[in-house]
Amino acid sequence: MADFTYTLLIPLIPFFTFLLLGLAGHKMKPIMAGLIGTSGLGASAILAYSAAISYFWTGHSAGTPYTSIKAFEIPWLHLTDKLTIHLGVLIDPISVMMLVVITTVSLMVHIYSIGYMKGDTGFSRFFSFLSLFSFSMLGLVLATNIFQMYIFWELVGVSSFLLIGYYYYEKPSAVAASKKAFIVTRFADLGFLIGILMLSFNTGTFDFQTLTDPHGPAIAQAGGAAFMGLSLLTWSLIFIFVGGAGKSAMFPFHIWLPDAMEGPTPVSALIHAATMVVAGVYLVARLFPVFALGAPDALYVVAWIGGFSSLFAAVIACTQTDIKRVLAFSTMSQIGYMMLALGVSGYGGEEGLGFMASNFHLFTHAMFKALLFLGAGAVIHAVHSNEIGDMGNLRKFLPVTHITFLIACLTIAGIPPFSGFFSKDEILVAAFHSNKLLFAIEYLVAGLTAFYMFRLYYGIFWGKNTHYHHTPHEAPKVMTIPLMILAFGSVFAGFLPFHDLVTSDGKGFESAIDWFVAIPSVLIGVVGIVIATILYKKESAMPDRIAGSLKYLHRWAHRKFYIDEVYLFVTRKIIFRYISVPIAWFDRHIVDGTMNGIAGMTVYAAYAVKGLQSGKLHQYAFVFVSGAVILVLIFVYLV
Amino acid sequence: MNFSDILTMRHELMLTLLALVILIIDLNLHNRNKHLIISITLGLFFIHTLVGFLPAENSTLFGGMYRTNPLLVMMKNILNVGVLIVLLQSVTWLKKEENREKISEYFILLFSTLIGMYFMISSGDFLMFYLGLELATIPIAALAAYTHHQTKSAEAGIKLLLISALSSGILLFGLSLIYGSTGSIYFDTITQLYKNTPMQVLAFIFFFTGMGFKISLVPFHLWTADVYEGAPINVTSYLSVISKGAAAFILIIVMFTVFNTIAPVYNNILYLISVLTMTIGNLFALRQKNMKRFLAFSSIAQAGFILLGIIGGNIMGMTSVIYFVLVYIFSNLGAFGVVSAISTVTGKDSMDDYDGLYATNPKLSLLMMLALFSLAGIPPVAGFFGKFFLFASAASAGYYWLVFIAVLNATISLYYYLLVVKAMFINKSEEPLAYFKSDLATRTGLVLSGLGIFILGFWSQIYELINSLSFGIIH
Amino acid sequence: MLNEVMFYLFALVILVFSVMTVITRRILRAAVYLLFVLVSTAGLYFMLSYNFLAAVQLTVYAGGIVVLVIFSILLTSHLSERAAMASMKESLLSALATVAGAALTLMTILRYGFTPNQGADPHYTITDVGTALVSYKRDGYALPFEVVSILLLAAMIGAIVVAKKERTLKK
Amino acid sequence: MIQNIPLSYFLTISTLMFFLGIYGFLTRRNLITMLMSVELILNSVNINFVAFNKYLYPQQLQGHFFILIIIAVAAAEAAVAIAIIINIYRNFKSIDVENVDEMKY
Amino acid sequence: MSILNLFIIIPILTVGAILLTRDLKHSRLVSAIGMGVQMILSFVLVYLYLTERAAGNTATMLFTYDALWFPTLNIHYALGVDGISVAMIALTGIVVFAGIFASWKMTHLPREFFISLIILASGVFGFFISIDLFTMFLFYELAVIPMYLLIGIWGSGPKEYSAMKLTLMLMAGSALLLVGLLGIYFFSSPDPHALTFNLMEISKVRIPIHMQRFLFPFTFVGFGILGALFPFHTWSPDGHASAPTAVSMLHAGVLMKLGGYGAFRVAIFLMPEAAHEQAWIFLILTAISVVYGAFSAIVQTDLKYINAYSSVSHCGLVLFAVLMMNQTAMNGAIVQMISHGLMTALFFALIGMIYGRTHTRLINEMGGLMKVIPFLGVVYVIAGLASLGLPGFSGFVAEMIIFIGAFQHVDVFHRVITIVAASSIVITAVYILRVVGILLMGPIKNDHFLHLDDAKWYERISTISLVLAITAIGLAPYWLTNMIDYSLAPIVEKLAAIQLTSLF
Repeated sequence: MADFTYTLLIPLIPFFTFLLLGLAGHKMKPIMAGLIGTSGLGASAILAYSAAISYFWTGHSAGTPYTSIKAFEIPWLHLTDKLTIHLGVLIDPISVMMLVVITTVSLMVHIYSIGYMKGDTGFSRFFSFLSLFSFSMLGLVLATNIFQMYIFWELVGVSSFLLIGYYYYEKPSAVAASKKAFIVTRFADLGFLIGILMLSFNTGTFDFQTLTDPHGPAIAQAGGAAFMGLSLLTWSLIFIFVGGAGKSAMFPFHIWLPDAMEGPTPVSALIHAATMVVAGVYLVARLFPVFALGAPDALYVVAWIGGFSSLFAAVIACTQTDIKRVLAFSTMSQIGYMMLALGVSGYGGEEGLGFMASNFHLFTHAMFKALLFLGAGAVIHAVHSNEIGDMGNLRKFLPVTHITFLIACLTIAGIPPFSGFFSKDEILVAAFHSNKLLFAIEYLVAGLTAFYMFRLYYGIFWGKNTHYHHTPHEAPKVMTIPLMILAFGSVFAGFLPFHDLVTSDGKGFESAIDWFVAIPSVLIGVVGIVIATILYKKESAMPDRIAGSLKYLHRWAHRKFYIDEVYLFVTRKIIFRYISVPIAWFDRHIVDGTMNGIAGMTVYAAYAVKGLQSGKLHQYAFVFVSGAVILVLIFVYLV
Repeated sequence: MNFSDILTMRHELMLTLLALVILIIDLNLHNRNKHLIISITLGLFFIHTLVGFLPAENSTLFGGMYRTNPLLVMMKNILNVGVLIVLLQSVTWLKKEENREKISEYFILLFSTLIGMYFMISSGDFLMFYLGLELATIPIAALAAYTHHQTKSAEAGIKLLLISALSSGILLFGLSLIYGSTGSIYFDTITQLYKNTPMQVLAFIFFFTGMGFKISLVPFHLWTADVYEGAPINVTSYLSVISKGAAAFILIIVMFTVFNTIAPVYNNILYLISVLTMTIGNLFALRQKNMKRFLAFSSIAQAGFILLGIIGGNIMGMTSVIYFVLVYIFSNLGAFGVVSAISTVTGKDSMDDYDGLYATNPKLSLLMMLALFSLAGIPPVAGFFGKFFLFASAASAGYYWLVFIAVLNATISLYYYLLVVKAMFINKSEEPLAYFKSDLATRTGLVLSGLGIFILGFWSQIYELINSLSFGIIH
Repeated sequence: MLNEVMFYLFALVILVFSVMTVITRRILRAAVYLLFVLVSTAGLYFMLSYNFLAAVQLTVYAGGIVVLVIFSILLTSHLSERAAMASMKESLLSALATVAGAALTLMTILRYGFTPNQGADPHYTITDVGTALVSYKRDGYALPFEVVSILLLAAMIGAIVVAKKERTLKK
Repeated sequence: MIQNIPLSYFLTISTLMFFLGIYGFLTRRNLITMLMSVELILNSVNINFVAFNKYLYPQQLQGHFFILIIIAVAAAEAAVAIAIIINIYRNFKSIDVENVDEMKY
Repeated sequence: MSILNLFIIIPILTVGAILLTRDLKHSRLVSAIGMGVQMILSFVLVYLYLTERAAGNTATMLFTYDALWFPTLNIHYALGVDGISVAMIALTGIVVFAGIFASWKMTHLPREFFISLIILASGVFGFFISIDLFTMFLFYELAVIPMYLLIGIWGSGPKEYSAMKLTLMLMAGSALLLVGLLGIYFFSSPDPHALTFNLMEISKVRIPIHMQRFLFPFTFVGFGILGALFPFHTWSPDGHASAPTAVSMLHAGVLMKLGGYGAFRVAIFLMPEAAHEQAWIFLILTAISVVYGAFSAIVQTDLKYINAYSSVSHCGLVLFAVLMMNQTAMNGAIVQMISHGLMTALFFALIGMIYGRTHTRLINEMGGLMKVIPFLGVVYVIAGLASLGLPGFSGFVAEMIIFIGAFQHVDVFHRVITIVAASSIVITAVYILRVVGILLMGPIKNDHFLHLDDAKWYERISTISLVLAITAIGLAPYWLTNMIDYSLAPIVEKLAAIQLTSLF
């Protein structure tokens, strides 16, 4: 077994670039900062690739299962006799895969950002935050235990917050969006925390290896209904999943994701498409044996939440006009796919197809979704707007962007031989074998996906001949090269032998394309594309008519089914107005009022007894004598 | 009776002599040189104070009417030190034109009350006790009425005298019943014969009433504020510090040596009176604007605290009361010293006049603050220790709720003490009292009390000394 | 028998004139009634054969204090003047307090079984009294006797201080 | 002699006199009459002392001498009181206690 | 002579030296040197402590110094530290040091200001190094009283009212406390002639249970008032709002910790049976504190009020954890004290600096400050993130230890209430982000703000020293928690030895 200790450097290099840029960035030339950040990430990426190669291939004897390796671990915080939080590096198929994904996308985004953010104030700050994010995300995937994961989970959240809001801090909408993102995910993280508390209480460990050991104590203790017919383990996993759902923008925690698009586009590409938002999927995958073996009920929840979210998001995506938002909902939809795949999967061998498919899709999705976002970024860069309405017919001006964007659209639509086809197909197969209703939903979603992506594609690159103030021009090389690299990835990633590499139990299995499922899915994708072509390739009034005929559905979908409003109602009205304001009032007037009241009473009493001191000698004498008599009465006769 | 007996009575004899010497000198001095009396008296009294510290032994004279022991001598010494400070603080005031002709009388009256207190402390029977009580009261009434041109002064005098007459009447009635039931006026006999019968409880209550007047316990306290306000400031400080301190000493002696057989009864009485005194004293102090009245009511509340030590009924209580009184003397004299310095120089004694005092007279303000903190029982000044030991002694007897009430009252008292601090340090004033420099004597007096406030707490030997002496008294 | 009659007479005089003293509105008369009370008390002392005491009572109290009081009354009030009294409410309250006090006290005192005298009742001559007064042994009263003199001196000086006119102020 | 008169008679007289004195002190508004009430009180105490001494403890003269001292003190007290009262009269032009309330509250 | 005496001597010397100075420049220099030495001393103490432990010294208290003070009452001037107090001392050293620099420009009566501040600090130091209840109480009151002057003279807004309220409420707390302490004293030994105030001695004795039942509420609430226990916390918002910067820092930063520390060191340690019996009442109160404080903070508009309520919430968590009475939770409580001390001091320092520039503390009147005062803005964000429990900062460590520790409790009540308390992390995020969003981000609302200067060097010293401490704990909590753990062990053993009788 190879020594993987050096993988520790993969997160640490970005951390040091973060410190360097954070502390000294404002004194550097911007380009310098960009180069430092990028080269740091480049180094990480190289390490990640070499780790991947040595883990999957060179250092691995074929035919044996992949095992998880603790490459490094130090105690960080001692809690109880049993529980100690460690920080370490865990190398196993999914973490290595994630390393590759994260470093790749992040490197691309870094490179791209040098062009995209050029001339922007706070350039170096941006790069330091990017480094911070990369560090956190890498730390998250390498976590050896659930608590380390939680730590980096939070850090990822805050980096996202910083990148959304702190960068564009003068833009109120960005600030609001960042706040929303943070608070909503934080709320979900509370679930995560409670889940961790319950899990660690029941199992006495944080460690993933112990937890996920199919013969280990955690799974062995699973049984027994504790509350509402579900076992404690199930409950804790459901709570943990709440955290995952928050980060991964699953319904009903998805509301922050569209708003997060206020952030710079590279950020959206990196965080809100390719890496951070899949953390929830990664979390479930990480604990998959526990889910699958210990708490199938929890997995069922995962499947349904995933399935519903994918449909829900796809419907909304069809109606959005902000290109980044369309992509955001698409992301949500795709992550729903992944969740669903996990949810329908079993443990071990062929049973674990869903698990494999989910990770596979995660991998391919990272490529093409990053590509889409970066492409969208190039478009926005060219036209200075996010609205489809402001675009059209850009294919002449932005040829490279156009081609790469088209590749990405085809990939996501699941058209063979692009990578999306392979991963999505596996998911559909897994769903087909598990739950037909979910399978049907996913079919529908596949069609919708193709439709809205091509609606977007046509809206940007075809459609009406928009008049532009400045002639849009293609992005600089530094931006287009990442596009091309990612396009390359999107095209060919599908051929990776995932079923050998990333499986639920480490053992590879045979998996072939199930044409019975694949052909209809490709067809439905094509149908979606065709409809989109008809409606949007040329400017026409048809879309509006259709929208009009679907009156309520369209309006509801356009308004994202009013989930935001519900949240607003809960936070503004109920929490703010009906909880916080009364509590603050109560505190000032009742609690504090009581304290002041006691003081006031004392002073009042002081004035009330004033008359006793009348200045009149005979009254003094009267009190004197009565006092004596009363004392006699009490102590001689009453006591 | 031989010479050594004279040494035993040195406090009383020397002070009597001192008073006579002053009288004689005064008769032979020309009117212009009357102020010389001040320095002579101060010098002599200083010597008297020093001599008081000579070692003393247990001894009984006059067939038990006079007794002395190191603890009693220590009490007298404590009073002496207090009086010395009072005298130092009165110098400026005595030198005023209007008081010129009455300087020696001031001293003689003051000293005769002090002699009365000595006798009370040393008394071994109720006759000497009563005599001492009257000797300690009647001349003070004259002192309270000392300033002629102020109606308030005369009013203070008559209020003090008449209430004192009433109270000593009631006290005497009690004494007569005590005599009737035990057949003796000697403490040593009474304590053996005193029992918990209704009549004797009644007698005790009548007796206690008189003591309550002296220490100004509620409801026998109403004279206090008026007399304190009306009397000349230095007399007030004497009344509130020395007179009350002596009364506390005597009360504790009497309670512990005479009435200890009915302790279960008097503890209940003390409990009630103590709660009343602290609370009422505080309530009245709360809204006072006149500094003298303010200090009067605060000293009433302090008297309530003193009872906490007595209620313990043990050596710890005794020690803590004496220690508390010692601390109280210094703290209260610190406060009175400042009020006196200000009122003598500027004639102002309202709390509003103190606004912004720190800006003009920082040292006075600081001393005042320390003194008030000491009265409130705030560390690190001595009052904290005094209060703590008092509360501890009450707690040692199991009176936790009483301690709680007392500490709450201490908190209330902190409120009004802080009001003065606020006036001096925080409030802004258009016309703060102008800067002035006190004369040497006043400053010495202030410094002495300041030192006492600071040192007494940390200097545990003092507490230990008192404790070792108290030990002898009870057992 | 005579003793008994004398006692009741004195008792009657004491009580009646005590009441008169506190309720009459004429101050001078009050002083005179007080004198009667004091004299009757002296009579009681005689009856109990404390002759020296009775003599002191007559000279100091009746002769000294009452005269002083009368002088001061003459100095401060007009003879025709009626003294102000407490209002009805105040009087009632005071009466309530005092009656209650008297009732409680009497009840307590009278219920108490005073130990009756077992020994002989020695007869004291004025010499015995004089000896005791200057004796410094147990049951000797030399010390109080001396201290009273200090008290009287102090009271004298006090009275002078209070009452004397101030030259300085008159200027 | 006194065999036929019980001690309690003396005690009753003195107690009544005592409370009459107190009543006078409470209801009188003239400083001098208040002083006179005090004398009544002291006198009642004296009767107590003398009765106890005679009836119960005739072996010693403790009560007897107590009374002597009380009388002396009463005289001293009266002297100072009258001096102050005269002073008050000078200041207030009245010795009515109702007026002597310059200081209050 | 123990090193601990220096913690008393240095402040006295500093005060003495300040008395000799004439003006602001000198007095602040003297104070900075004095408190700098004090801070270094506290680090030295940590170092010495760790070396002692490493050398195998297993005594509960190290560096003990014991001088008999009042022999009759067996009152000692007794000093000694264990890992817990060492940690608290280090906290105090840092906060006081930062506080001096935060008040660098104190122009009104500077000498008096620094003297009062140092007296306050020495009270706190004294409290932490004492192991004699009397000395402890003395220092406790000594620490409280300068607050009156500090707020009254140098405060702002309704300062007289706030100062009075704060002082009186805290003193009322010490009234309760005094009763408790005296009760403990008189039951500190079965032999009435061997009564003692020494914590260690008393801990070996079992105070009769009926007395514990009576005394525990007194002691606990007494300390709890200073620890902002609901419903006795109302001095906190007003007091903090009116206090000058350094005073808020010290008060929230270290003075309130006296409450938590005492509640645990005295109330629970000495009266474990009653603590077990009555814990549920106070757990409910503290859980209310935690959530209620956080909710109240949401709607406040004054920066200081927000932070004050946040302190109520955070300090509530301290008492909450203490009451859980297991090693982990108590450890968390202490880490939380230190963490909150640093964070809140940092917050108050920043608020003071911002107020000094904008002359307002109302968040609605501000906006976009990040652009004009980036340094302060960044530090504010850091403080905010630390406060809402972001990993990498101390707050996270503390909260996690508390929640995990508390959740280890066997009965359901404790676990449910832990979840209730844990929910505060979301509410905290809400109010912190609300402030950050309004205050630092968005457009600049007032042209006057465009000309603001960023932090001066002394302000940087003040804030950076705090930030460093916060991150140091956040990144490497192991040494701190280990140090505390070691000293907690005997305490927890004592608690565990008691028969558990729970209401639920």
